[in-house]
Amino acid sequence: MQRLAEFGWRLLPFIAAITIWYLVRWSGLVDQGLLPPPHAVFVEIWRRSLDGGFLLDAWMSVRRVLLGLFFGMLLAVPVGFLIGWNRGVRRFVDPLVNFFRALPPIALIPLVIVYLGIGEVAKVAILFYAAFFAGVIVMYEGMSQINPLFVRVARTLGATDWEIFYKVIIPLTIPHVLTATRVALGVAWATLVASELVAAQNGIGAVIQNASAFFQLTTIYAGIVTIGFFALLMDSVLRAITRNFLNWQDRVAQ
Amino acid sequence: MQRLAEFGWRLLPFIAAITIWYLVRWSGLVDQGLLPPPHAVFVEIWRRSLDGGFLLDAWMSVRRVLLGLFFGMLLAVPVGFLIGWNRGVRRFVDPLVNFFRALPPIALIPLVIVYLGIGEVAKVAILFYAAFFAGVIVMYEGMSQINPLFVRVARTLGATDWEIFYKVIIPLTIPHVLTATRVALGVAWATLVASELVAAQNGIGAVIQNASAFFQLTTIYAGIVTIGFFALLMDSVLRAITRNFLNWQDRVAQ
Amino acid sequence: MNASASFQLCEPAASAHSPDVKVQFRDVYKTYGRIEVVHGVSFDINEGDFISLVGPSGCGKTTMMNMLAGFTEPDRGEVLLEGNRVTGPGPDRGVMFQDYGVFPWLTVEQNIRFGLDLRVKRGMSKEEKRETVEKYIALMRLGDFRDAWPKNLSGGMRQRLALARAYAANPHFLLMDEPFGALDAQTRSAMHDLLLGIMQSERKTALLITHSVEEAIYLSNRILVISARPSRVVEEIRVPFSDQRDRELLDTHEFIEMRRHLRDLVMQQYAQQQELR
Amino acid sequence: MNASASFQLCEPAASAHSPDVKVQFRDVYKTYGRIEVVHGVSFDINEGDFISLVGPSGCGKTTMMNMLAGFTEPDRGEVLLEGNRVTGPGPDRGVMFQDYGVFPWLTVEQNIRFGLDLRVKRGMSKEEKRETVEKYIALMRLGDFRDAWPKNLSGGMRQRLALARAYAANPHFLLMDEPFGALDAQTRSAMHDLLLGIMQSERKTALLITHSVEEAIYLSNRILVISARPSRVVEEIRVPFSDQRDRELLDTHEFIEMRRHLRDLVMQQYAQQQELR
Amino acid sequence: AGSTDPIRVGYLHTLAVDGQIWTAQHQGEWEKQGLKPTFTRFYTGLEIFQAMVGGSIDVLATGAVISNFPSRGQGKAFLINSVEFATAQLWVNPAMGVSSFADLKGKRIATSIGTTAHVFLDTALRANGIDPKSDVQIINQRMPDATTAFISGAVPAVALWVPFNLQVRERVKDAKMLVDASKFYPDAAILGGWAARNDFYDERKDVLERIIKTWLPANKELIENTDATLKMLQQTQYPDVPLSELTEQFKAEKLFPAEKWAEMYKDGTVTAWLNRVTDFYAKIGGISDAVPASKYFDPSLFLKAVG
Ligand SMILES: Nc1ncnc2c1ncn2[C@@H]1O[C@H](COP(=O)(O)OP(=O)(O)OP(=O)(O)O)[C@@H](O)[C@H]1O
Ligand SMILES: Nc1ncnc2c1ncn2[C@@H]1O[C@H](COP(=O)(O)OP(=O)(O)OP(=O)(O)O)[C@@H](O)[C@H]1O
Ligand SMILES: [Mg+2]
Ligand SMILES: [Mg+2]
Repeated sequence: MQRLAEFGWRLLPFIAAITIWYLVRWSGLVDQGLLPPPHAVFVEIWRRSLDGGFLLDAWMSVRRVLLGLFFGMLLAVPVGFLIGWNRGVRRFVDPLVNFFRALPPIALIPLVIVYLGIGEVAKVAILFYAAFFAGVIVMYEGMSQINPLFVRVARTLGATDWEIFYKVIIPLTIPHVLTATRVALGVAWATLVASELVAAQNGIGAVIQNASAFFQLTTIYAGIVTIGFFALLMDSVLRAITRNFLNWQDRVAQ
Repeated sequence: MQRLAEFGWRLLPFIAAITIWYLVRWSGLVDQGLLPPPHAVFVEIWRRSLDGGFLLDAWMSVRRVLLGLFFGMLLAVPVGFLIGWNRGVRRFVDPLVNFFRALPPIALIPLVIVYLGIGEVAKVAILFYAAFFAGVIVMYEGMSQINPLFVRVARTLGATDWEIFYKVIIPLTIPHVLTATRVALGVAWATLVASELVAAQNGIGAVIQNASAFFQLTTIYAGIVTIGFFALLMDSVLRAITRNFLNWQDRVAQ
Repeated sequence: MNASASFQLCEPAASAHSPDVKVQFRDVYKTYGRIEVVHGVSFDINEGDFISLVGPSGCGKTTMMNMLAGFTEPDRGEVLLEGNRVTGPGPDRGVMFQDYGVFPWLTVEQNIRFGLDLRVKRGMSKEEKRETVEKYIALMRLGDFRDAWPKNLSGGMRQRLALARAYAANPHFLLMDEPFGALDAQTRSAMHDLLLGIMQSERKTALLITHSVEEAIYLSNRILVISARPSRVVEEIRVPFSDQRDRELLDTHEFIEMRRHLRDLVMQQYAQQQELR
Repeated sequence: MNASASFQLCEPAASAHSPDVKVQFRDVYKTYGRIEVVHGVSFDINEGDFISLVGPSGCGKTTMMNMLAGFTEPDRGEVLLEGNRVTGPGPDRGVMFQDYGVFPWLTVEQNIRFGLDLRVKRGMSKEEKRETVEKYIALMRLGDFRDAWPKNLSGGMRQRLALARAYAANPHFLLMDEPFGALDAQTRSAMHDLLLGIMQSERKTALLITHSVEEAIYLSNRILVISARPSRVVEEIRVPFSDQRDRELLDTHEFIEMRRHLRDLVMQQYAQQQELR
Repeated sequence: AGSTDPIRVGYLHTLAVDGQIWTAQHQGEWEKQGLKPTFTRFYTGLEIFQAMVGGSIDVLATGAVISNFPSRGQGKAFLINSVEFATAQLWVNPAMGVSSFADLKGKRIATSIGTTAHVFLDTALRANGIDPKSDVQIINQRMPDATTAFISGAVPAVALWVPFNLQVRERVKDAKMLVDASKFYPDAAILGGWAARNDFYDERKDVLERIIKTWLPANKELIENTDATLKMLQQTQYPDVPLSELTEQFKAEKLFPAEKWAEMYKDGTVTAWLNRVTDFYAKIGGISDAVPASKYFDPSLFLKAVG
């Protein structure tokens, strides 16, 4: 009973959102042709999933996002650390990071196509780019908020720079790594369509592109809903995984 | 002398980047026709600025980014607070935020056109969307890391919920507001081109769009460099403004 | 020793709420995970009492105070404040925390003023507020640091700042968790006399947690000796001295006698805790 | 009082570095912003010394310790460690901080083990490390909490944890900033005896900052009385008791005499600081 | 050629561009010519060219941009697919006060810059005495967005290509097609066709010839057996597009038998058409030293294949 209620609570926001969607449609505020009804969208998702192609598309996109996110964070974490930790590195890298993180992925597509081609590498590279720059700044800011007392304590116990880094700084920045990863995850998904502009044969972004080429609004919505769904799922998994890393924190919101 | 050296240090990363750019070009790794030389790009910026149009474009883009960022953060801060603060709100809003923040701005353009047209409002709305969702998640994560001791102290002094909110939570989350704003700033710039896809009449994104329609690489690079420049500038201003809000913190990196 | 009427509180306090009983702990239990912290504690605090808790480190004193302050709920039994179950913190009970909780983003002056600028104090005039702040800045000798941030204060100064903030809010009931631990002996006695003065002039009730037996006797009218974990009240000691106390009291025979007695009691608890292990 | 040879150190210490002089403070000055904290302090610490600093709250004791630990640099003058200017912290000087600095992301056991798992201890065998950890868990009586996070410890337990961590790393030179402030009298004496034992058996050097005059006398062979801010060394007191000390010492006439003398000195400084305001 | 040669082909998924490709595949023509193509689908001609320039593909099939990149020295055109006869259309919304060219003055027209639609729009406006630069405001949008903008009433006019006309017709009941590209045929025509990467063109002319030989029978099949072929294409390649719609799209393009093309290749008609579009790109897109069609378009391979 308890669990059922819990489940109901979880669904509530989505039920509310879908209700609003219906209301907007029925209110006649917008041309009905420009806003497919929710059930049509879900039927579309169902239909496309049944024939299998859509699931493959979803899988391709999820894979790309995961790869981009993984490599992006793999680089963002140490670079964020270095910027926060070493004044020389900060001076040199910080301006470059702030320059490059603002560059729009779409504007980079011509360059990516030319230099990296049209394969998976190119697509993942764009997601990597987006994830890296979203993550690195959160990491760096988190880094710089560390209480120096802990570093001092570690030093007096004889920790080397490297030991301080991985025994003090890393644990203290885990919460920030989590934040950074969550931000990067969102940004990576949001960049997905742009990345699949690069000769997209498959992927949800490609499905959306494709549908746009024929103005199939229902399919576009189906693609958007699917992206949101997978993003939500990955975000939940991420939080579940990392929850036990944060037990030591005294938090206002548990 | 000191200040001159400082200035030199600041320029160094850019000089290094430009040098690498030249080297790549000269090395013949990429077709020379595909990578305009830096000086050509700067000449292009200069030429376009002289005839005035480019400055107007830049100004339009800066204005859009500023507006989007402003309204985005204006909403992200209280929503981030609410999610972190109130369990009911969190339950309801958090899943929606995680769903919507992953939706690609490009995929949303048709919807924006339908509901908001193709004017400034539509463009700013996309930037608002991007800034809001990038910011809110950082805010929320920052919120939830607050040490409950301070909340307790305030309660025993008689603070109401609202007083705790604006006298304790807000100051403690200022660093996170800064981080969130910086992240949102980057994301807003990165979304600029997408937002100007709504109807590329003016703005740096439009310049890039139009140039890519004819594969004018020098102009594309000029646009990209300009975006990076303004993003960097705004980021520096933001940090300078907020620096004194953080004096109270004991930070590892000063 | 006949000066102190010592007895053990075993049965729950009378359920009738007499008007000058301010607080009742009634058969309170608390367990954290596998570890039982509070085990059937019952005692009363009367209006105007200055009550001290002494006991070995980690026995559960802070936990008890937190229950009264409204931050923790008992697992069993109840904590009544003026006859009502405590449900949350309130400005009637000012708390000075063991780890200070000085607000790092406010200067010394702003920290002290914090409580005064809240809605609960809207009746107070501006002038009055200013004077209160000035008074405590001076009393805590933080004048040179009025605009300093807490990160730039010494440990003892931070403790004094937390005291100033708690006193300035002027609660009816003061809960203090080792409030003088980081102070040198002289500053400490100044603080003692200040506190006695406040108690006297403003008719407050106070609960003090301390490790200094001397401090407990000097300040309180009743002392509860708490056992090793899980904590029970081992003994209640009534301090027979008048409310007008000064440093000379410390050298009186009664004082020294009482100190010895109390030390012995605490020592027993300590020994017991060691055996438990 | 003839038991203590008291004299004021005004001129810089002799510049020759004699082999058993471990630390030299030479005419050290330090100012934070507008506030002068340390004003021309000079003293030596010899190999094997147990030296205590006592002085009013906020006078600059922690600042001096930080200079020796390598966290702060003097504005003028120099702090020499074995003849070399101190440039940074090192594992030769173990520090127990006033605000503990217990690592919140490690459990009690992991905190104690932290120092042992560092590169500097690679010579130590696994078994030895395990034993050391167990020993301090037992000595600090944290057995029930070996897997607890610091946020779930009481104030005194956190202090004991910080002590355990500092001792377990086994530095040659121990710097302790009010290490026993949050402990009850009994735990405190246990800690005193533990510390004396360690000093004795392992021939360490120690610097202790404390507000307890009694503690300073009981533990040290030399005591420096620090003046009100800006701090100078007002007087150095040599403690004449043998290295073998026990609680009975506290009741001897010499001890009580010396305590009175020291209290008077500190009191004077306190009064002076008050006048300064 | 005894062995099979792998080639990488980029294409646009629209009947006017890939009709022959899939017909040839259905008939097994690629294997017959010893070619093993991998097809990569793109959304704009621009991106195919970028990919080809970057070396990711060898040959491509596209629309009007065939006159853009090669004139910058990137790629060589060697085969013309079709004339984009009526694929480009200019639609206006009378409800917003535009029902003639005269009404367009001072109004906003949405289109995708640099595409077939843009080239056509430029021609159409000039032919009606409207200066595309000063008299109207051309708004650059991706075609789905441009269509959406028109339907939702954000712009009163749109220059589009099929199949976007279907949505417009359906959603904006009184929308009016002002003109389509056929109006300017044969003076001006927008061609779609094939181009090869420069080095590929230099080294593998034999492969290009075989591509042409693959294309020839497919083109023939499309022209002579239209209904069946379209049905097959609908089933295999355009499952989302109803047959009627596909037929309509087919009508919007103009295919010629090989002999007719050969004639036009020879007498310079094709070159002239290409040049006209190239001039447009040179002017609008700021190509300096544009390579003329006579240099980037090589009719010889086709003529050789046709015999
Ligand atoms: N939130 C908590 N979770 C788990 N255990 C806790 C928690 N708070 C306190 N404890 C445990 O309860 C016991 C009593 O803690 P408490 O802080 O009340 O002790 P104390 O008497 O104040 O000690 P001290 O004099 O050292 O401050 C300790 O063993 C502590 O570990
Ligand atoms: N980082 C700093 N910036 C500015 N002022 C500081 C800083 N650190 C210490 N001070 C000031 O220096 C003085 C001495 O501080 P210190 O911590 O050394 O005192 P202390 O003798 O240890 O006092 P306590 O016994 O209260 O711990 C104080 O007035 C303090 O405000
Ligand atoms: Mg406590
Ligand atoms: Mg100190």
